[in-house]
Amino acid sequence: MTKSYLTPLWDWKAWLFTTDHKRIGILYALTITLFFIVGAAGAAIIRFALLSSHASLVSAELYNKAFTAHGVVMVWFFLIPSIPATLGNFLLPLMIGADDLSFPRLNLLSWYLFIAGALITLTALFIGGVDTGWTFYTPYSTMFSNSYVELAVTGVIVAGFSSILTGLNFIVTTHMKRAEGMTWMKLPLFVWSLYATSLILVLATPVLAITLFALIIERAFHIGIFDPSLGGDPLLFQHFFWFYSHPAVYIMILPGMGVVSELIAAYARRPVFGYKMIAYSSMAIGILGFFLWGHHMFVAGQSAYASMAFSILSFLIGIPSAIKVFNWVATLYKGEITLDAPMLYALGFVGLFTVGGLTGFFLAALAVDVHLHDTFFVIAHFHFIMVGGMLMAYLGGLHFWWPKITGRLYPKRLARWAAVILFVGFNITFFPQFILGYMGMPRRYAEYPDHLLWLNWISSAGTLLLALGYLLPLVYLVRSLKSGSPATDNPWDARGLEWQTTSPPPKENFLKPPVIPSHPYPYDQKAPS
Amino acid sequence: MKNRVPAGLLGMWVFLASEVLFFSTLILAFWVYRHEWPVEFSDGVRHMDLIAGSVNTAVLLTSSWTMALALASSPRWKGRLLVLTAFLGAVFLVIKGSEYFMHARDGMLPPISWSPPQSAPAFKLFFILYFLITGLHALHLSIGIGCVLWARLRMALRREVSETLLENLGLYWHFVDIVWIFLFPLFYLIGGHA
Amino acid sequence: MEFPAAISQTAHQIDHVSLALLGMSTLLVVAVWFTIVLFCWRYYKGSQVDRTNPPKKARRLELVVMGIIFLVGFGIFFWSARLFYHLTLANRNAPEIFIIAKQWMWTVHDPRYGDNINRVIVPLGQPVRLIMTSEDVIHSFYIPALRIKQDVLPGRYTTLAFVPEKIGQYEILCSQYCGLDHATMRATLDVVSAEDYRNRTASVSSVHLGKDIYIKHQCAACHSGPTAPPLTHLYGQSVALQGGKHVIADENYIRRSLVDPNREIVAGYSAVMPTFQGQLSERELAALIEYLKAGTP
Amino acid sequence: MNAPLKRLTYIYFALLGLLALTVALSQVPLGTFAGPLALTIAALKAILVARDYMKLKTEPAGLQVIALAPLFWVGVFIALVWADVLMRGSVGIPGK
Repeated sequence: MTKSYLTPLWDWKAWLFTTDHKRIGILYALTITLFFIVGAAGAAIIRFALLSSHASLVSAELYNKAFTAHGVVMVWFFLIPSIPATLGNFLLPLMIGADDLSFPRLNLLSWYLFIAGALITLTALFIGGVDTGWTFYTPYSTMFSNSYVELAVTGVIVAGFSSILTGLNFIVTTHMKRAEGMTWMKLPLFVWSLYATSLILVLATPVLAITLFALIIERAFHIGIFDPSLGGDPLLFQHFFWFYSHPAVYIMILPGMGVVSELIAAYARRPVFGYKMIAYSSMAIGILGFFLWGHHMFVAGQSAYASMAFSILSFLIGIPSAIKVFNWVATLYKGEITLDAPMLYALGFVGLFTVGGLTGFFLAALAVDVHLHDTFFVIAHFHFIMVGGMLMAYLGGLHFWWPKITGRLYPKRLARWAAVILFVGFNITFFPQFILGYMGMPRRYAEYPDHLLWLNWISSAGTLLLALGYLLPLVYLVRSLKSGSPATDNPWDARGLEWQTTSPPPKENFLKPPVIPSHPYPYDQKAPS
Repeated sequence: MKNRVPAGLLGMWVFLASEVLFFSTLILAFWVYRHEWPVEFSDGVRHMDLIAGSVNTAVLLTSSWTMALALASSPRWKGRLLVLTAFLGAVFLVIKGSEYFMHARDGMLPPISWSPPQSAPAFKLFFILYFLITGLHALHLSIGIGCVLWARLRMALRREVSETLLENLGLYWHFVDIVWIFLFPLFYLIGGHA
Repeated sequence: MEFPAAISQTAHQIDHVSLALLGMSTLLVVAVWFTIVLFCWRYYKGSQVDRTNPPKKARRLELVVMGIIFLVGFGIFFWSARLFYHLTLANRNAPEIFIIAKQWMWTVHDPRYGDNINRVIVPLGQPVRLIMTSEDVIHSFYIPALRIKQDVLPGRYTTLAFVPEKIGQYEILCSQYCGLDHATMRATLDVVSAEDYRNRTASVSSVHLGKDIYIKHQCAACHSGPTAPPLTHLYGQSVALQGGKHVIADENYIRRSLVDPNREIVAGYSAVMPTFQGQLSERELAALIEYLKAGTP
Repeated sequence: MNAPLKRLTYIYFALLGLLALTVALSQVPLGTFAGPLALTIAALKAILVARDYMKLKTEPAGLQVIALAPLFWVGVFIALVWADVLMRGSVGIPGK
């Protein structure tokens, strides 16, 4: 038997100084799980606080700090690195038949930068917290907040450099390290989506970094870059912030779309329907996603004409998204479907993403957004994309590739139950928030009008089920490491190159060169033996 | 492309793409504010030392030339031209530093020394952006100088210095030059004429 | 639990767009979910169905579906954009009420009827325009019953215009996070009959206060002579600036001219006016603007 | 000096010439044209440096695309921010 990349397993030096993309992927997975728990704790405080309409359970101060912590940690230290840095790191070289990324040491540096950034920000959150919201709007964040804004923002900047380096690494790897015969039109759709994601990481993150740097300077020295009383323009901060943060939404969802394309093909046992359309639509989302940021500013005092331009551009992003949903559903047609946990997550993704995407139309529609902006409708909308979409895809992908990563099988029945529980819990938690928003409950409200109490209770109750949906996989996946039955090289009879090597793969990924199929997703052919 | 371009070179270009967005954001901010405060920003431009700025631009252009020459020369000249390039970079920093010093002396270095000839907030904004942007540019240049000298040192110690590494040094150096090519008219020329 | 009443034409219209969107979304969501369930059931592994010749692509069907979605989307864009434009432009000349936001309260200043805290009184069936600014951070003035909101920024005015059509008291919320007590920064919109509105006792008239400020700061010393442009009937006029540009003398222009006089210099004059930034409060600025709008100086 | 080195030197002279031109032009009252002109000259200089010193001219098309792609993003970034900044207040209503 060949030595897997996991040996030696318990040598900490072999982990902390590794340049193996698979080990780095695992490092990311462990750390973001930790940060997810921190972020979830923030969410728990929020939902607990909102059981009362008069801030009688949690003080307004703690509440403000809780939603800021929740946002900052979840966005920058969970969602952004989630799929790209874990599954992406692990799978990208395997999927294109390479031995590693183009720059393995840079990859390790990315992880250290990420950890450094996370530690800095978490320090800020734990020594006193930040109360600005994750958006850090000026002049509140620069001239008025008495919390640890500089420190938190510094961590975000450092983590941003990690993002840029990861994106750079992925782009170069996709260009340079494809195995002989692995042409662009044979790339798995997950690789396409990672490429589009990397484009955003490389081109949007520097804008955030410099904007937040300017924010630190303004705050530390009380000199106006964005403060209107000193000649600055707070709307410029918002433009710059959203030039990053809107595309960042696609950093979070695009890799999820890639994972789902893999899962649906594997469990419908069919080549992906409309492969090219899905690939191109990923690129279209990656590029077009940059040009809609202004829909976060319809009521911010932005020019009405600019708002109209941003509105129509926002409607346009619906087209590539709809193309994806259309092709995913069409892939099921005449397939041979099994509903294992990964497939349940994938279908859950498609269903919830559809809801999340369509409610995006409400917010892109100018006059309607004037009513819904900054209400819980927005919260519900992006949680349908981020949690219902991204997180579902992440869990689905984690289950699907679990045998490849760990060499163990997960308990199938339990996993199906967990997926269903997560789906139900998610809807109970977040669907009422659409109604809350339309009824006029603003976001970031520690107290709210009494007549909104019931819906908030339903939402808070849903989180219990949601939490169970997260805890179950955490428990049984960890248990499977010891007690799960050993996995074969290709337990799902899947077709990606990663399934041609051993489970878990050897350090150099492939001991003999993988067989490149004649077309992507050859589920209509037998797997090469 | 896969077989014609080394991975390192592609990596550098992707990195520079990121840098382009980085500096564009700053320049865009400066440009928007100069639109909103034309009077104060013109005033700011008039407080710049046009001669120092022009000489500095020439110095940096010369350094780009010597860098390009170094990459195209025989090994014997390569080392010397690299040192010359780094030296020109250092000259730029010295001139820039003396300009900073003059501004500090004249009370136009917010927030450390601020007793300006005119008190409008936007005038201060001009100088904040000036120090922020040129400071970040100088930081980039310093990193460039450090890397060039490091490569030269390795050559002197007869360690391996790959062709790609030198090419990348060149790309980075020229990029920093291009950034300055745009900063120069923004801070020293446009609006400076009364 | 009840939906907030819609108390204006535009509020109803916004509800209509939302309903159309809801209808379209429901249709599509049901279509997608139904198709997923149908396919999963019909093509479940082991079921005896025809699986021969599965199509690889369906460009034409895809184009048709995308085309429909695009057209419907564009229709909704157009509908909502028109409504937005109307919302923005309508009632541009309506009588104004100044709103000055501050952590965490709303000062309401009706030029004809004096000041209030956290209470905006407006007449039924008549257009009203709110001119808003903030003394500290960004706030947002949100009236769910009217389905409208607008961010309130420091350093400049933003506006919100509407015609309330139902008597009653309605909630006003701050919807842009503004610090500790953001959630309690609420006010009441009091829609009263036109008669009740007129019968309110006027406190100190704003024009009066503005005049006092005008005299106290000796504005006339320059503005009635050759050194500075005359201010009589300035409001609403097009002003020619140095450099050939023109601006409409709206509230923001007058405000800018007071706090930052060198920014836009009237053609034919030189930059000699001192700034009044920090010397006049937002309340005083509003009063001065009212005085200039009355057209007398 | 061999041909490639000569070419690099000609480019250098061209750059210095453009520098002299832009400094000279800044002393002439050109009004609103001063800004666009100075930036055009800067762009010309940047093109020369990128094309010859950074050797973009001889790189494969794929790399040229990647090298120039960010300019597209910058262009849209600038255009859309200006769409707001220039048009603010243009409907004659404060804040719209």
